[in-house]
Amino acid sequence: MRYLPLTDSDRQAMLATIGVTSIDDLFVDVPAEARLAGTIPDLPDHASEMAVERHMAALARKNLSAGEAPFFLGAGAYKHHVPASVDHLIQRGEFLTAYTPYQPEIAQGTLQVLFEFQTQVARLLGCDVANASMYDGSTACWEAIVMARRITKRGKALLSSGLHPHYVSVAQTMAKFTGDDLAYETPELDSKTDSQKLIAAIDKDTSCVVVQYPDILGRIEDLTALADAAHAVGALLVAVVTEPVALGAIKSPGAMGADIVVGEGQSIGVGLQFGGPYLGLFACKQKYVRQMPGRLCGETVDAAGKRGFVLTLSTREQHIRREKATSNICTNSGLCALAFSIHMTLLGEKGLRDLATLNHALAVQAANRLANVPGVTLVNDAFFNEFTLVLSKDARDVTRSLADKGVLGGVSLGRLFPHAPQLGQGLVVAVTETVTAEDIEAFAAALTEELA
Amino acid sequence: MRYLPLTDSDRQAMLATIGVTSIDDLFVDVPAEARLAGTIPDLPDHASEMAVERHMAALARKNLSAGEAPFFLGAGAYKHHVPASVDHLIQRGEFLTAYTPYQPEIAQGTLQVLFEFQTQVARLLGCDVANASMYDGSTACWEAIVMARRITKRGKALLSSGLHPHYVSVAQTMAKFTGDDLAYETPELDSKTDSQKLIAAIDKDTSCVVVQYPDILGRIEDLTALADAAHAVGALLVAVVTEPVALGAIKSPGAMGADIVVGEGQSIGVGLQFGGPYLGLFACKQKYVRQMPGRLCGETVDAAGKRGFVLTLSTREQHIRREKATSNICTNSGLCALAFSIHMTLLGEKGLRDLATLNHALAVQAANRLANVPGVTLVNDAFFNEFTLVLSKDARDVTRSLADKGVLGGVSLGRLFPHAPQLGQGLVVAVTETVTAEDIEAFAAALTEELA
Amino acid sequence: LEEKLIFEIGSTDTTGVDFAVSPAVDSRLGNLARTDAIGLPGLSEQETVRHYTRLSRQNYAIDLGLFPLGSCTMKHNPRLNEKVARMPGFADIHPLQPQSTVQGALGVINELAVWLIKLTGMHGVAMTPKAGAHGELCGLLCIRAALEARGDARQVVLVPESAHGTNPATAAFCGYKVEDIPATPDGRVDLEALKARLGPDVAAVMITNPNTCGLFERDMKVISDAVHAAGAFVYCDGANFNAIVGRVRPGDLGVDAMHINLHKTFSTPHGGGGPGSGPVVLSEALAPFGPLPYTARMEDGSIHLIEEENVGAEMPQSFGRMSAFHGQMGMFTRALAYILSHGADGLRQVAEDAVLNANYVLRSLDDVLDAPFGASGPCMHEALFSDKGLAEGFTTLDIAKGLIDEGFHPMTMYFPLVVHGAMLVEPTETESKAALDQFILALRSLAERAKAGDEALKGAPYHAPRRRLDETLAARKPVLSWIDPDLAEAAE
Amino acid sequence: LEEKLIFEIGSTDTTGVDFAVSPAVDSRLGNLARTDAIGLPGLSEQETVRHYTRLSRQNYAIDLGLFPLGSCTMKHNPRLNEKVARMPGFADIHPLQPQSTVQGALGVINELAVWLIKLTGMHGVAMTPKAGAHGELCGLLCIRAALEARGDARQVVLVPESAHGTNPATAAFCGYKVEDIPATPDGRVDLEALKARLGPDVAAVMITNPNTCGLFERDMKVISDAVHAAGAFVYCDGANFNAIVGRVRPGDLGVDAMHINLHKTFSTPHGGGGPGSGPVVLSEALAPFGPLPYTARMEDGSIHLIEEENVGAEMPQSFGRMSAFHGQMGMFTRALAYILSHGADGLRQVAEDAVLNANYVLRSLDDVLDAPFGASGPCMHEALFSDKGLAEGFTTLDIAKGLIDEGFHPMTMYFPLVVHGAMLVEPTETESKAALDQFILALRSLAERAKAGDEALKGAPYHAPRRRLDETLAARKPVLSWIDPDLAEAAE
Repeated sequence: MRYLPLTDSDRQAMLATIGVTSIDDLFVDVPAEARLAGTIPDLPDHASEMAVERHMAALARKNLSAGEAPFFLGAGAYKHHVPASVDHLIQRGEFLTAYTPYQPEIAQGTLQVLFEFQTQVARLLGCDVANASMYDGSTACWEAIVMARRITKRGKALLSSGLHPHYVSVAQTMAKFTGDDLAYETPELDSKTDSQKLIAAIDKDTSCVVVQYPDILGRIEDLTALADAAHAVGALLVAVVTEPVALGAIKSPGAMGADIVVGEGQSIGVGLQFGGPYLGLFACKQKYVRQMPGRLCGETVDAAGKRGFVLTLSTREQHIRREKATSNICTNSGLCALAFSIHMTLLGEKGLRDLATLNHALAVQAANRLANVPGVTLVNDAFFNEFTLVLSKDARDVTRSLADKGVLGGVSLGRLFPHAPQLGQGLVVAVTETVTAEDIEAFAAALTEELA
Repeated sequence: MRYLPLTDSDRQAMLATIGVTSIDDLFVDVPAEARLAGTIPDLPDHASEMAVERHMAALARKNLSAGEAPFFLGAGAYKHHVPASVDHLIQRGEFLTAYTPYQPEIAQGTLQVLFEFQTQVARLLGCDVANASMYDGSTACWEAIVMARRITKRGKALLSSGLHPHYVSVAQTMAKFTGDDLAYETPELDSKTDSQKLIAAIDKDTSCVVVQYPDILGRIEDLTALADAAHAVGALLVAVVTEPVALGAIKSPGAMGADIVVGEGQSIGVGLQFGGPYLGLFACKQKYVRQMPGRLCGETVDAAGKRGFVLTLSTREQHIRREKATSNICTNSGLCALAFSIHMTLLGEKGLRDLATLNHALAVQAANRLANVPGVTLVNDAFFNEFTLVLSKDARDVTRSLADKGVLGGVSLGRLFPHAPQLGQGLVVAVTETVTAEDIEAFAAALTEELA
Repeated sequence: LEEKLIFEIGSTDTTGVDFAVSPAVDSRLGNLARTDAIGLPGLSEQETVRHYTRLSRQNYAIDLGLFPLGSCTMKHNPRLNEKVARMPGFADIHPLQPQSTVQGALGVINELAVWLIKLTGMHGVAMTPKAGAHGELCGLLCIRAALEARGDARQVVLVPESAHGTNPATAAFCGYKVEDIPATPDGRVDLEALKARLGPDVAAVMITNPNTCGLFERDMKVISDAVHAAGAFVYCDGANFNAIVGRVRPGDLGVDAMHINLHKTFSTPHGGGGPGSGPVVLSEALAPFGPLPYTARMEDGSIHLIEEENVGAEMPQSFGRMSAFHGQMGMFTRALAYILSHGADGLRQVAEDAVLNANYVLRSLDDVLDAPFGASGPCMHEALFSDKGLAEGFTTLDIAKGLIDEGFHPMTMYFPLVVHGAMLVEPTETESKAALDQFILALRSLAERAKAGDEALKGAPYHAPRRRLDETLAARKPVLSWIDPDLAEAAE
Repeated sequence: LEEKLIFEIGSTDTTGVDFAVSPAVDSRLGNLARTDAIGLPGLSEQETVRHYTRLSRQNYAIDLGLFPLGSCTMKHNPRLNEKVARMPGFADIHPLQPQSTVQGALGVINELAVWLIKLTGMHGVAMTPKAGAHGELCGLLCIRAALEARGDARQVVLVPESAHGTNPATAAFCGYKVEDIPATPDGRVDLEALKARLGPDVAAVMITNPNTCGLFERDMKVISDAVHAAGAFVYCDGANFNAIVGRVRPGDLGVDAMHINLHKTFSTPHGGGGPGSGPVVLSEALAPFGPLPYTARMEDGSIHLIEEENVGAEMPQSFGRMSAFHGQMGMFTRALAYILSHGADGLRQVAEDAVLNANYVLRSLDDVLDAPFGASGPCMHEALFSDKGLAEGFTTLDIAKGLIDEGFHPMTMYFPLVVHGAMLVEPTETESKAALDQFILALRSLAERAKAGDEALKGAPYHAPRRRLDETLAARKPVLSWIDPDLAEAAE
């Protein structure tokens, strides 16, 4: 029990100070029938660090890690190379083992990082302000819909068919209970998006249009017309970015008129981690800041006049407003935000642009190569680092067969849209800087074999 | 070139300040014929972090790491479980990227650690004082022989046949040039050591007797008689400990009369690392402290009267004494000493004793089991966590065959003593807390097959 | 101790990262190539390391000393857990890989789920909630789904006064009407008031046990029975599970749903405010309604992931997905390593030592600080004091800031709301007696100074990276992102 | 900022480590079981983490700021290298594993060796030396072996005044007679004096180039030719290789042996004083005499380790083993990662930027600080100043301690010995112009204060964990290990 410093003699001395004779005396308020006499059965006792490490390592070895195979999965989570210094710095005990910065005098490290993070995110997304992070992209997306309802006092949201289906699911789950009206259809395997349909559907009951950019099929298009159409009737445009690296190469949603931009920040600084913890990005126009959910860090001065940072606008938050809060969120993704901010600082604008350029170039090479495989058709016209193929076979089966051959070859639309058989031959392929020419060849070869 | 922060415009501005027009102007003192016009041919240009990491990972995968196989190697380097917190703490930038503490006001972290390390080492080895570490056990051993020469003004050292043959080699290499007279013979495969022979050989020309404990065959014995015999003629006893964990279970050399105790500290806190960096331990009696080589940290006070620590007795060292220094050593193994000290602090006396007890118990189990394999004889009577077997075949061939079967089954005496064919069937087997019952069975089974 | 902002020291031309040269291709970006300046400064790797290393040194953290923030359970974060979470087999796998390639990851989720179920005596567990408040949402969604399944449209959630602020916020966020239940003078839920309010419109009671006054709700089983009798469900806020783990199973007390803050009880690091992880254990009545995705161990030992595709057969009543993927995997690996390290015996010891440490603090200071519920029985894992008896004009805030100068993080201030000037001290089980004695000495001296009216205390902290910060200014004129002063000036 | 010693806070009963229960066996310890108290205090993991975290914060380090310690080359230590060194395939292999199981490790040694040979234009390299001074030993042993091989028993090593202290210490340790060679007024080796002293008794000249005055030895090739003509060898101290890597190959200058401090030029971290690593590149004349073990790539691509067993066939003239195993493997992996990251182009840039930064410092300060060799040509990677012109009673030490208060590590003081009150400033190539400008400003202000006789400077540092420490007391009454005050008192 290496984490418990009390010795038995300490315990005896402390019980004496308290004025009781045994530890059981401290649990007298527990109803007798609920007091457990001994350890819970069928559970093992404590183990050495070595034994635990070996147990966990044995489990880890049962997984095929992304670094061990040609790897082409995306669809909301991307494998990028994270510099070693990022992980080194986030493991500094002063960052790793700090709490929410409730005492700003001794939390300036975390607070300044959050202030820098907010600024980086706002600039990247093309917005005025950003918050100090949310759980992940999907929950940030739902919070944006709720925020649009608060701002517009309208309950109908139009979800683009290009929105990640899991994000749609999260919103639908929540809406079932809150009564929000969500319009959504599954996408079509077409190089054109549903923007025209969305524009046609916008009316005066619309709180917001939610559109993903690049979308679930990797398609990109100018959002200006959509923003204009929404604004024309007092609705908001909510843009969702699941691959922020894209914004090193393509226009920001904010610049195209989006009112709220949310996203998944995992791509920058945060590893794949089987889905979490990830990093919800949340940014908006200045005028909506007091309707924004989540923590905010702001600049101020201390009693000696020095610049300092504090959590602010907390009158929006649950610990002040209880049931009137803008959301129930308490925890953020502070450590992931730190990782994002460090990685972004290492990149800088130049590095981000280089990274985005490299991603795009490799994706174009891969798309060209894979489109040449017999039985494969490329859906996309425009894309960043992700595109959709239509195969001559069910793509879900293909991904499983490829995995057996040691190739992690994209995400099948069958996995993402199990109830849309018309999408079953679709395969979403992501290509980042971690993909080599050999990886592309290996994928193409395996796919050729699979579709033969 | 991510580690180089100067931009081209910085470079131009700086050249202007200096008053030259090009970087070449700063290399004018290099003879023209030695100036390289461009990059050195046949060497690659810079590479991304990802590319370098992949290259190194590919090399790493070509090795069979100790954790991947039943593992029984020792003979001067031991596999012990090092708690994760040790590596975390030594990676604190303030420890990792500091220099030798020449400016004590801003190096109290390193200095206090060294003071604590010195105390821990002295107590463990049973001596009054220890230095702040040496390169490794073998060089510490040689420095002890030289120190004994300085103290006794005699040039003849008796090396026990139980001394690690590589330590003997290092001493012989150096002695070739310094003219020291080293008496040494290869060991015999016997449960008895050569102590009686050594005692008989001690005379008034003897500077020191050098004995390893536990010795290269894993044997342990009381050193008191040897110490008494040496002291009787004014010679010193130098004890060498290559497995410091042993001293959690068996008497310290200091307590048995050794004047200088040196050792290899790798076992505690420092990984195997294919042989380095390791950690030379060096301790002695108080009266010899001014003859001790290497750095020393001592307690003092600052101008405000606070306790503090400084490097001290530097008048023994090369940067003050130049050719009159006690040794030419400049660098120590500071970071390894830190790792040792942290691991020792985590263990504490209780943990060290538990660890030693567990090592011994598993070693006894393994020895009993392996001695039952047909064709195997156990040499040792007494031992700690390492013992020697005599096989019915050449042990060097056996270790290679075992490796092909995925068992790293000890160190053959043929590898250690290539010119002593009479030892060719000897196998030194180390058993630490990392060995499981399954490992022992796997080893026994493979050995049974091999010797069948 | 002033560290400039990256925007003040970096430049958009500088980078700390190298990339291979991009192959030349025909762009497929359409007409969307980004042409505006983004304004993201870069630093070399050296400068980056320095910036964040220096910033880190302006933080207090559990690695530096006692962090007695009540209700937050700031215990030691073992480094083994960090190492385990970084094994490539866990850190470098994609949530949508074919299941055959992630059996170890699904195994971790399943193994942790089994521990949580057995430790709480419940029937099932929803692993996807991303934090405690997200877990509350999950629990209420299960309750709502269960009620709807029986055609029952109850609209009210009862929340005691002393609840965490997230409880009413969550209920409101789900569209419930929230009503408060008062506390008794001894710091517990007013059982009679609760019983009186129960009725056919009440969907659930959200209760915190051990509660935020640091006390165990003696009547918990009675409450649960009454709630169930009224056709409602019991949600338990599990933030304080640390006090009872291994000694009491919430399932034995009639709880229907409880979130477990893995970052509290099971020591996943707080990281300056997150990420958290809030799995929700569920009673037999609620388990069928839990969220997707879900793991299930098959008879052949393989572990299946239940998603939209196969939910029909496996879990038809699931209320659906509440986050994109499987939850906080990086926290699961850490928590499982922590749980396995302690084992059943060690976790029981955790609760005992946590409660022992808190009572030791309470009884070592109740002569100088008012303990409003000092007579209500032993406290659980936190000790509650009030500002009663401090000199005129001296507040809990002064004592908190004074603790900073003594080298400690302050306790939780002004919470729970039911106590005036509350100071909630949670030492946790990973503090040694020596550390507690030092802390007690410091807090005693501050209490004495505040009682004696030592004016110097009102200026504290003096020995921190910053003096007291002007929070009013920050809120009145919010500056939430960096504005280049040159541009700002030009704009004026 | 006082942290007690582990001996004051720990207890021998406390441990931060758990072990499986030992199986019961019959002891084989003979009569040697340890019965005395060892006196090793333990701490729980939490307390251990805190102790060392807090201690670390009393250190200055390259991660915190500029560290311009001349001749020490304190450059950025990339974290990639730390990650690489910890790959189990490198960190967790035993030096005596069968060679078939360590081909990757031998590959690292071989690949690094090839880089070192090509970068220096030499013929071979001895990889085992554990540090720079150990490398010097290695070089002299090679020279001695080569001389003995031709039956030549020369006894003298010539060392310039400005050499590192290790040079004469090494020569003396090997049994040589050491003689000094003076420097010229412009800070270089006195060529005529050297030539005059050469003769049949001289085994070697040990020379540092770039030298410790920060200058390149213009006559290096002439010196080498003269030394060779006299039948002796040229040993070059490679501590300053950082200044010329990629631009000049020592082999082209006639050097026979040179150690390379991997922890300087190739950035392996210094770790508070070590470990270092000092491979020695060797000319064709010396290479056959290098130490064991040795790696060689075979025609089939496999890499063989040459040890005592096979040395006869492969390298019969080797002088033998100088450390137990293969050298500092943990440093080789880091250095190789560093070298590959830079590549041939990047390493050349390293030298250029290092020299540029040093000259920038020199020329930005030579108006306020005396630069004794300012007229001797550009400096290489370090700038040398002296205390000439400071006010009466003000010294280099005062300026150094003043730098601490300005947030910098001081430069090297009082070295080289040939300059009075020397201040040797080595910024390295990993510092930005902004960082240099800040440093220059600070040093300028200190120089001005020291010239103006600002008495406050003599008390510096004021803002460090400690004020100036009493080194005389430490040396006069050495306290080298902790003595329990209770025991000490009882003994009195």
